[in-house]
Amino acid sequence: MERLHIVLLIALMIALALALVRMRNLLAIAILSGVYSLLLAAVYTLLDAVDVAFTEAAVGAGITLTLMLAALSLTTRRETRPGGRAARRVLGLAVAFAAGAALVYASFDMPALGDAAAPIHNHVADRYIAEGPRDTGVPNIVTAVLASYRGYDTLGEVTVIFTAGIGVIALLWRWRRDEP
Amino acid sequence: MSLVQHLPALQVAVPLLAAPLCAMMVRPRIAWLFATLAAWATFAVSLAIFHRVLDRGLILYEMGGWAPPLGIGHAVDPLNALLLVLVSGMAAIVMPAARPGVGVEVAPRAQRLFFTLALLALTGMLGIAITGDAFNLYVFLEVSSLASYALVATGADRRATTAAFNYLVQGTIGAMFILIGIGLIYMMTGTLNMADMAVRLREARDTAPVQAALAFIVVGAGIKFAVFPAHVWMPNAYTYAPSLVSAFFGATATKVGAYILIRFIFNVFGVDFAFGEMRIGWALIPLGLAGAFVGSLVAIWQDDLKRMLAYSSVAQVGYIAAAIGYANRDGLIAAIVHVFNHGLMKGALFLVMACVILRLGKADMRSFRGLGRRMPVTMGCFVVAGLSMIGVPFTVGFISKWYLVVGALDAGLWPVAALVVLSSLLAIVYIWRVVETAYFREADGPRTREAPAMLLAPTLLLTVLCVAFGVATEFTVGVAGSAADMLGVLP
Amino acid sequence: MFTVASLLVVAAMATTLVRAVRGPTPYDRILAVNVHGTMTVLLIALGGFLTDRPDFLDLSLVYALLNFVGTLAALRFFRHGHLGEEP
Amino acid sequence: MTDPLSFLSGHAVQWGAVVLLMTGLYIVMTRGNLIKKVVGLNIVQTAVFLLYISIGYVEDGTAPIVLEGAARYSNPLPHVLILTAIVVSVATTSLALALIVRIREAYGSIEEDEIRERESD
Amino acid sequence: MNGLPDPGWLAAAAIATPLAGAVGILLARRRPNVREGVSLASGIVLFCVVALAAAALEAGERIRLTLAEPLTGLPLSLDVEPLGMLFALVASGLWVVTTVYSIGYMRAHRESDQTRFYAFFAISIASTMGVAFAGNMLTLFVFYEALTLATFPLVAHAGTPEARRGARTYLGVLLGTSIGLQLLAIAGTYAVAGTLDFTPGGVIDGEVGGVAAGALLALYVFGVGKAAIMPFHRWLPAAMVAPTPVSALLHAVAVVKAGAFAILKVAAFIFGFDLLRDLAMTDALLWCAAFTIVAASLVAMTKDNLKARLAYSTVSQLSYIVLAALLAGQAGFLGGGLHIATHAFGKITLFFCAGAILVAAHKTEVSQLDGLGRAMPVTMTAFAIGALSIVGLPPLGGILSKWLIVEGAIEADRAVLVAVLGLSTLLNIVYLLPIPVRAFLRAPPEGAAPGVREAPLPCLAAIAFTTLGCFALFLFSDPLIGLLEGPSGASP
Amino acid sequence: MSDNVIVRVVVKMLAPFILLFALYVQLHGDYGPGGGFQAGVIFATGFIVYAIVFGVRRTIQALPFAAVTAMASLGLALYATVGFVALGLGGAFLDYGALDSRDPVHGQHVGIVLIELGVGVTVAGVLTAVFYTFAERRRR
Amino acid sequence: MPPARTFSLFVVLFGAWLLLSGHWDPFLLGCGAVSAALVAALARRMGAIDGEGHPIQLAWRFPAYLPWLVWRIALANLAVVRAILSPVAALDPAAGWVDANQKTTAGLVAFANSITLTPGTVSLTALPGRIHVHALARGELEELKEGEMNGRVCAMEGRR
Amino acid sequence: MSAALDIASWVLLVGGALLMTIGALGLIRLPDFFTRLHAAGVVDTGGAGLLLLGMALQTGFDLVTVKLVLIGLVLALTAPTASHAVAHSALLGGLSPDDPSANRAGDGRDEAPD
Ligand code: NA
Ligand code: NA
Repeated sequence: MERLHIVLLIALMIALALALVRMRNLLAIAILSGVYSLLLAAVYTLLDAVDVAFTEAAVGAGITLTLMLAALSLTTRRETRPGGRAARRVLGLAVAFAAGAALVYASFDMPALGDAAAPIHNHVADRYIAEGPRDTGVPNIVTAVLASYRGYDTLGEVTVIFTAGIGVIALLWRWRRDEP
Repeated sequence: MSLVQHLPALQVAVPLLAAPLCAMMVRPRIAWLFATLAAWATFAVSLAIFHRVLDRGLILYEMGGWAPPLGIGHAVDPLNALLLVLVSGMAAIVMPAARPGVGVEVAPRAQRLFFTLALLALTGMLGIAITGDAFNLYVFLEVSSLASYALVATGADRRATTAAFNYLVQGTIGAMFILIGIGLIYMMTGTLNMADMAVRLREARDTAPVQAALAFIVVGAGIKFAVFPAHVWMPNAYTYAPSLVSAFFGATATKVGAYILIRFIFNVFGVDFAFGEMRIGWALIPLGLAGAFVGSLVAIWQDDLKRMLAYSSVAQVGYIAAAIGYANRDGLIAAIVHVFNHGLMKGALFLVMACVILRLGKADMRSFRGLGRRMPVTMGCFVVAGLSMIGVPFTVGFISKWYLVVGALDAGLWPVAALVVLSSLLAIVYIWRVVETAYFREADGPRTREAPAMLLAPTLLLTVLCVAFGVATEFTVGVAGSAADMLGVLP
Repeated sequence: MFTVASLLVVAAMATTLVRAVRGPTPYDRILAVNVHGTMTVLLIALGGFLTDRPDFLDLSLVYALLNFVGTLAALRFFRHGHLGEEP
Repeated sequence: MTDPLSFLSGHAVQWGAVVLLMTGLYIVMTRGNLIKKVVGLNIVQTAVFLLYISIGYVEDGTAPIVLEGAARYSNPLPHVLILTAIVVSVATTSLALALIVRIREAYGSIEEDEIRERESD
Repeated sequence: MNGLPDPGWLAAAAIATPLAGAVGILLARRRPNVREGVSLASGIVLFCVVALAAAALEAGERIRLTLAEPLTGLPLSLDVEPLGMLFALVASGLWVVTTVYSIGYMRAHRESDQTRFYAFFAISIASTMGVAFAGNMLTLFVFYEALTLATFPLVAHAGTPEARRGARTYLGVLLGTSIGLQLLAIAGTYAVAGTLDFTPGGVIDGEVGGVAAGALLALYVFGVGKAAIMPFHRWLPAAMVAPTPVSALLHAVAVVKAGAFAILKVAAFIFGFDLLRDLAMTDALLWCAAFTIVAASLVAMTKDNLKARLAYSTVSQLSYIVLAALLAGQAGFLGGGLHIATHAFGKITLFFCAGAILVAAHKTEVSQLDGLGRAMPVTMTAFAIGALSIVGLPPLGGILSKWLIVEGAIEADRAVLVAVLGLSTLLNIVYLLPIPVRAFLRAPPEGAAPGVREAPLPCLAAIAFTTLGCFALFLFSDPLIGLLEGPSGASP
Repeated sequence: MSDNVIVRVVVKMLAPFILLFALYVQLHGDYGPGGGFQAGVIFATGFIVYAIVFGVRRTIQALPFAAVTAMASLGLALYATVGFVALGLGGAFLDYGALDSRDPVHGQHVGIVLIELGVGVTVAGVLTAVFYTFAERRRR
Repeated sequence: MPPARTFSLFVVLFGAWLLLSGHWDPFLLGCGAVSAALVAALARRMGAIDGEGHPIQLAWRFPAYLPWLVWRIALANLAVVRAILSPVAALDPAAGWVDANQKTTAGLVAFANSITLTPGTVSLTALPGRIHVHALARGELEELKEGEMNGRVCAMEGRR
Repeated sequence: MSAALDIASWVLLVGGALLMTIGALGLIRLPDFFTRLHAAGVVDTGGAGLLLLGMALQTGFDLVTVKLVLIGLVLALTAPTASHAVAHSALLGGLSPDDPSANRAGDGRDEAPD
């Protein structure tokens, strides 16, 4: 029965995304994109991805929103030139539809949602589930995979956030007194 | 295990650990020295790996002791060994030169962050090149990309910020497409290890998700690789970035995109599927040639020479894309060799720009007047590297072009060969405008001196390499040949 | 039982969103978003029960905390136009 | 594919993700406001994440945290991957916002068209 | 080789000598006398080296050497054969003469950047030697390109807008044709034949169909832009902005002959005469050459500028050699080869004279030369002799090669071509002979500046030498023909 | 916002709890959802909410900018160092099993705790630093 | 900021840790102690430990106040639900000042939040001595002005 | 556990969810910002409280209940504070409880929906 919830929540997300296309008040956009990520967190919970939901909630509501607001406070609150030229709109539509069409095409051969026979559940993941807690002594298999089996990815992930931090500081921190 | 066996891990881990350490070194000089040493150490590791790969073929390394596909592995073969040498070599050459330019452009207390970002970009590119895991590749792709965006934005011109932003947007879309592609393959195979993917894809190949995956990865890598018409981010990014950043990225960044394309097309999907069933050659060759023409033509009209070089890169990327599209041995050799060779020449040319900008503040056509006499060594380097760009014999450019043409002919694509040489003629125009201005027009700007030795030495070194590898090619062509053999194309 | 309750909560969330999108004042939006946050806290908790893993309430707790922080950030921005300046 | 209804419910989440992806792409490509572009980019990213998480879901499974008596777990690997990807997206967003602030300081605007106009002055 | 050095090194030394000279010139840039001394000395040494090599070749030695192998299976190699030896002898011999002439000319003209001038001149000669001794088409191409690039600074030497424009055309056409067409032809040859070695009888015969071979041939003929087949001849008149010594040696001898030489090599050693005779494309290209011969002569008639007229004359004369090569026969090949030498001596004389006139009288137009014969009798006499050699009057060298080419045309049953050659001779007379005639027979114009004297002595010495050479070629032609036909002669 | 008593008092009460919760999430990632990244985010949020109400200056006084940037670096360095230590102890890079030669599973656990700590410290440091950076920038 | 309060905060935090954790092995207990200490120290640095930030004095009598508050909230909920479901024209919102006799800031906050927590009334501004309240129905405002809630919160503060 | 507990928790859950829905409805229906504030109160107190209680009844007394209580505490602390903060800011931002028409028009910084 979770499926109905999931579909409804995704429908809400789509409605919200479409509303974002048209809205011009940037503050409202920032706040609503926080809501958007919250809905997503709920969907993740229902899809059994609790760790991901946790992260999405923390990030979307905690960090992204705050940073967006901070950026808005340093820039502006309204989109003043909405729409853009027709050519750009046509190009945007074309790209969006091309990507969408490719994925919809792909979806016809995709395993259905929740299909336990799908290849991804029967090649590597089954071994994580079977051996992960024993190999690492960690009952949260996500943590086991994240920190140990694919700990190298996580090292990369930390490097990514570190890079962004260094980048932001290098770009915005006022190094000299005379800087604004 | 001896240290030698850990080389593949050290290749990434050394610059990775060096980055946070560098960020903590408050004194700019120390940070720079440290970053330089780290870059050299990384280069040494890459040379050792290269040597070992030539010695014994494929090298595998299991991160965390978990054997792939359970864990993440590094896999080095001649193809990425060469890329590792190129990337870390460029860093080792450019990093020492970074001090004079950075000292002018970046506030003293922020300089260590500049070097940190450079190390991170290096880490990211090496990670992409060395990893055997598709998702891990995406992670390191983002490491290098984020560092690149930030580095581009440190350029002095205000347009650097918009350039970096556009780079970020397009780069992120590209990365997302790659991520979708990886996800679709993962969906059908259950694995993220590229070698394992290749094996398991043989059964799942004719499914719609795999076909879509190929499309997404080609488009995504195409954006990172700046293949026409997805090149839009590149000219501005390389124009307004600090010159040394342009030198490093101009020589390496798009190459990494090419590598991703080659790796996925040939290793993961396989030639038969990619070229036989999906016919991506039909996209790569026309787009590559279009890029070659458009890039060169636009380059001709540029007054800002960094911009000219950036557009020239659009053209060079076009050649690589087209060569991949031939799907034969000579084409692949052309692509791989050109990845390396173009790195050398573009690196040298951007370093020349760095020299000129350091002395004259900008690198437009006017500031080049009479420069042949005032900065003879710098301009000498420009001429030689420029000749290489044109593809004159005795330079690396000629070697690349030779394989580009022969590969096309081997594939029975006479018109393509003709278009390749035709478009390469345009390089004469844009390079020679500069040469003529520098040597046969009188200077009307301020008096100036030759660039400092710290900047001149790497420029000269790269220029010499442009010639050296144009004569002695067993290193480049030989390795590219064995890489091509390994990638399973027909001779 | 959780299903019915959670579907009702989803419906409430959808309704609240209308206010968040329509405004008209920024305070209406922030209020709606804050209420929406409370609903989500409960929905996530219910989701834990729905999927038989009620020990994921940490997630709800996090969100309850962060929802508050977000609301304050938005208000702060409105009053001062800047997050950093002294009050 | 035999039962259209189950096919529908089996792919609805994926299609939802596709619609989100398209919306996000559309925003990125057509909106000139840089903040809005970033929002669009975030939507694109979330769509991809949703796609990943949806393929990791197992019917009648539970979250991949060891539980007495649980027979089936959802696939932890997509979760791990998307955790990493979310971090990447935060990183990208914060860097993008920093760039936007710099752009605003340099040009007095964060609208693409206005920036272009001011560039040509 | 019983203790003697491998004669292959002679070929390498022929390239290295001028390069070393260039280095020496750069080192001596602050002391003009030393610099010119180095230049002259390296010219003399080079000639000796080439002469030694010629002797070795006569003695039946195989002079070959592999320099490097940048492309697998495609080495950069030198392999001396008689035709190349003839070219090298002419070019290196005339370099000595031209150096002497340059010293007088450049000093009298007070040119700037003389160091750059001499250095690139030396590099150009080195490249020419490379072209002459190339062992395969790739090597020839490599040195051919080097020659283009090394001559660019010489053409652009003056740095005036006009010079820059001329140099741009020069480089554009030469690099454009060589990279755009010739390289394609080379790659195509390699793709079908798997080798680029110069092989008597050719390498692509039997490897490829007629259409493809024809296409390749066209790519070669037009791709060797230095052979100046119309419409790719524009660079040659454009190059006349260069100082006269450059025009004299490079654009009457080294550069243009490198083009004609390359065509001869391609015809004989890449295609082979048998294949060539069968190709329909050969016919078409013959007509192109014939057209160029006539059309360039006609254009030459309209030019009042002396150097421009000489340049178009060169365009016309180069097509003689191309035509000779495409005749695909023994006589034609011989004639073409000899024409490299005979035209070289004739044309360099004319250019030397033109330079002398410029230096001494500051005149550049034909119409300004009235009565100049009285002030500069030696120069104008030499001009007359050079012109007559090109027209083909015994006892001057020109008749020799021209006759052999006519013979080749007859051999090939191409009467029309014989007629073309005849017509061309008439046109030669029309555009060349009026110059000395005006100089000697017309009165100087009213108010002409008095005090015009002969050119500096080094110039006159050089002019005298080449003029005598025109006679010598006729009188002592046997060794040359012997060289081309001789035992080691690789004539096809 | 500190002129609003209600907000001021509630935030003063809540901020320590948020920080504690962050540390709880950090250390219980093994057993339930959460881990270093989430903990880092929440930790940073604790400071951010404080800064929102009491101003950045006051927050920076409590937790200086140099300290948060150092945290960012140290966390990443800690992670990489664990990798190197494993390598030094005879395992592969990041092979935590090598951290305890007698009980690899315990080694794994130690390694996981350490690297999660590295993640948390870096994320908290970076996000706080980024927030400081934005907040300290003056509008122009 | 007396050390006693810091220690009290430490104890409260450690208690919260134990409630959250549910794992009672020595390692995690140790972690809990260290965490609580660290946070207490940080809170001290931040100046968050004072009568406002750590109003431990209110906690003792809070249980006595709670049931009454819950009951008030329940009633108020019903009232507001009725208001929402009835026609808009029937609404009679009002705003006005209510006396607040708490001696401490924490007490004032408790009163103000109690007002807000009760549906139908919202505190708009809290000042020492009085609170500006908005009510959905005029009757609610009048009831607040009568001061029962005010008195109960004051009682929770105790006498000092 | 008994059926009675089950029924009780069912009633609490559905009741709480209904209160949430009604609160949301109020958010839509009520005419201006200040009246909407009270609808939010229903969601934060009645809705959240009943739902938490209903869930708590489902689990008996264990760690889950503790966490539910903690959530309740946090909500009880933050929800009114947030409502108050919004209201206070609105007041400072120019909205007036005495002139509802002004509140519908907005404060000039944020216009009608786009
Ligand atoms: Na975890
Ligand atoms: Na209330």
